[in-house]
Amino acid sequence: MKLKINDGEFVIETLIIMVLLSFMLIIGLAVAHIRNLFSVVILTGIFSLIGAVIYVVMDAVDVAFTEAAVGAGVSTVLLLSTLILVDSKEKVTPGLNSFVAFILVTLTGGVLIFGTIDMPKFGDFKAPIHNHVTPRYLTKSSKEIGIPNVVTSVLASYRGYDTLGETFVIFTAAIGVLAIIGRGRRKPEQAIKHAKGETFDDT
Amino acid sequence: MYEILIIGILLTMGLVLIRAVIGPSVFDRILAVNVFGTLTVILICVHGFFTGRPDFLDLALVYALISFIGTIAVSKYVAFSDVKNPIRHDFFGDI
Amino acid sequence: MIPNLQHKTILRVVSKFLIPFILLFALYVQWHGDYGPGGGFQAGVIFASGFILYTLIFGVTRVRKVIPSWVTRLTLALGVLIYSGVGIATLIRGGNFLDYNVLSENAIQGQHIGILLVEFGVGVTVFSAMVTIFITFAGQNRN
Amino acid sequence: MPVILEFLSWLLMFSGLVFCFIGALGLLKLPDLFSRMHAAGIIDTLGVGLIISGLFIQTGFTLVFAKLLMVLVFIFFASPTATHALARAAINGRVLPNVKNSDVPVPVDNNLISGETQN
Repeated sequence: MKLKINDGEFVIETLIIMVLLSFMLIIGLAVAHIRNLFSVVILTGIFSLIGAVIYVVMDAVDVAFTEAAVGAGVSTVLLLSTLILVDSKEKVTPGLNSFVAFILVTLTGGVLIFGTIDMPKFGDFKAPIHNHVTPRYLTKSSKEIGIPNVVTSVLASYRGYDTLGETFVIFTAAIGVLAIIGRGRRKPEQAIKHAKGETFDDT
Repeated sequence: MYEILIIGILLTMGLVLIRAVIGPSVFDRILAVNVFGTLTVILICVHGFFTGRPDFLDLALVYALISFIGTIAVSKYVAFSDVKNPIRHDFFGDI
Repeated sequence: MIPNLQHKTILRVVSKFLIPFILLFALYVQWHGDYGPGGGFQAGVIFASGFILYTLIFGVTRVRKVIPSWVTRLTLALGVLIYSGVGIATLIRGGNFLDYNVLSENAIQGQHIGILLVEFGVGVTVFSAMVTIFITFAGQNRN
Repeated sequence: MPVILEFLSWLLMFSGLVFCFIGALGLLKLPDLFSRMHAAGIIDTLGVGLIISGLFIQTGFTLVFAKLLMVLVFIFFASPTATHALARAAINGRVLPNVKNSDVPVPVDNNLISGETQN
């Protein structure tokens, strides 16, 4: 593995990220503009693709892998199966003054950008986040955990509690879906069928 | 050399993106997303070679394997407006 | 029309060709997560994608014959149980909660066992959750 | 690596890039959905195939070669299938080819077009 990045590589990676971020901006504007929710779902797919590539370029391969696995198939399919249950045309609610809203959004955005001025530069090795526990993870994980992928050792071992919590969140999500729309009230004949084992539907 | 290749692929992606945004029909958008996914696979492969670490091809493999699930789901949604039932058996109506 | 050929349309054939590879790749991601990118979450999602593809092509009724609802409900809880069970096991063997060092004589080997089991638990739960959510949503009738 | 192989590899990759670009131009300029699908087919087959063939020569026989081969095979299977499903869905959704300027009358199968879209 090489540790030093030469200037040409840095320039081209910055260029890739800039171009992809501007693609993302275009997609975002289009999503805000289009009223057909079905088209919006499709454009969201492109958004996820671009996000995965940006993660790859930034060397966050595990995050990119998650984005790819979820964004490529599952998220589109889940959004679509929701869209079947609702109307695919977005209703426009008239009323509020859009000019006031625009001023408010611009002000909030300005404050947020002002807040980022204080933050350390991207990739700065003197940033606090890189001096707290990260050196220990990077230098000692091969001795303490013994597996090559540091991300896995942080996720599963150093931060085992957090991952346990995340697993419980996913578990709770599935339980919630089952509880709300899982097995509605059956019609009598359907219940008989289910009891005989003739139907396998959950609904 | 890889730089030129990457810039070329980004340019191509931009062209495909225009088609995805302007539509006009929903099928054009689906087609553009499909092509965009293929170009993403190529970009990830080439970028892996560019940085000298082609171990990240697993990512390209994921996209190659499962990105067409989304396309099939949207095609099925447009054709039948559900994803529950099996695709049809008759000779012409099958997607 | 040839009677037996009309069912074997393009989508069915290609899906039947691709689904085993998707499942195999998910297993690779699951057990290779220590050495490359990936891990339990990604593996669970990819494994579920295989089943989602099967559902899209062959319908909810048929996928419920392959994997009935009681199986997904059982595995949904089983994954969390495996994860917490590893924590309880470490408590019993005299360590802290989720301190894998005590799982074996050798601390490094204990970490290996612990991480492998924990990732497996995450994978099982994520797979069952994705399949459950998708089939529950897709099986709804619009009214 | 011999110079001739290096040259061949870059030749393959850049011709693949050219095909990708032509396909994207076609996707943008062609008049109707079905001709655009034809343009997308160029990217999915020749564009991907040539670029990955170029990468094959760069890597030699390693694990990376096997992974690249799998990427190529899966794209070759999955992408045309997706386009096929899309074309079927489009015909089911009453999108017809734009044949205004064609001399040949297009045989339109009524079964195909007015096939009921309900299950």
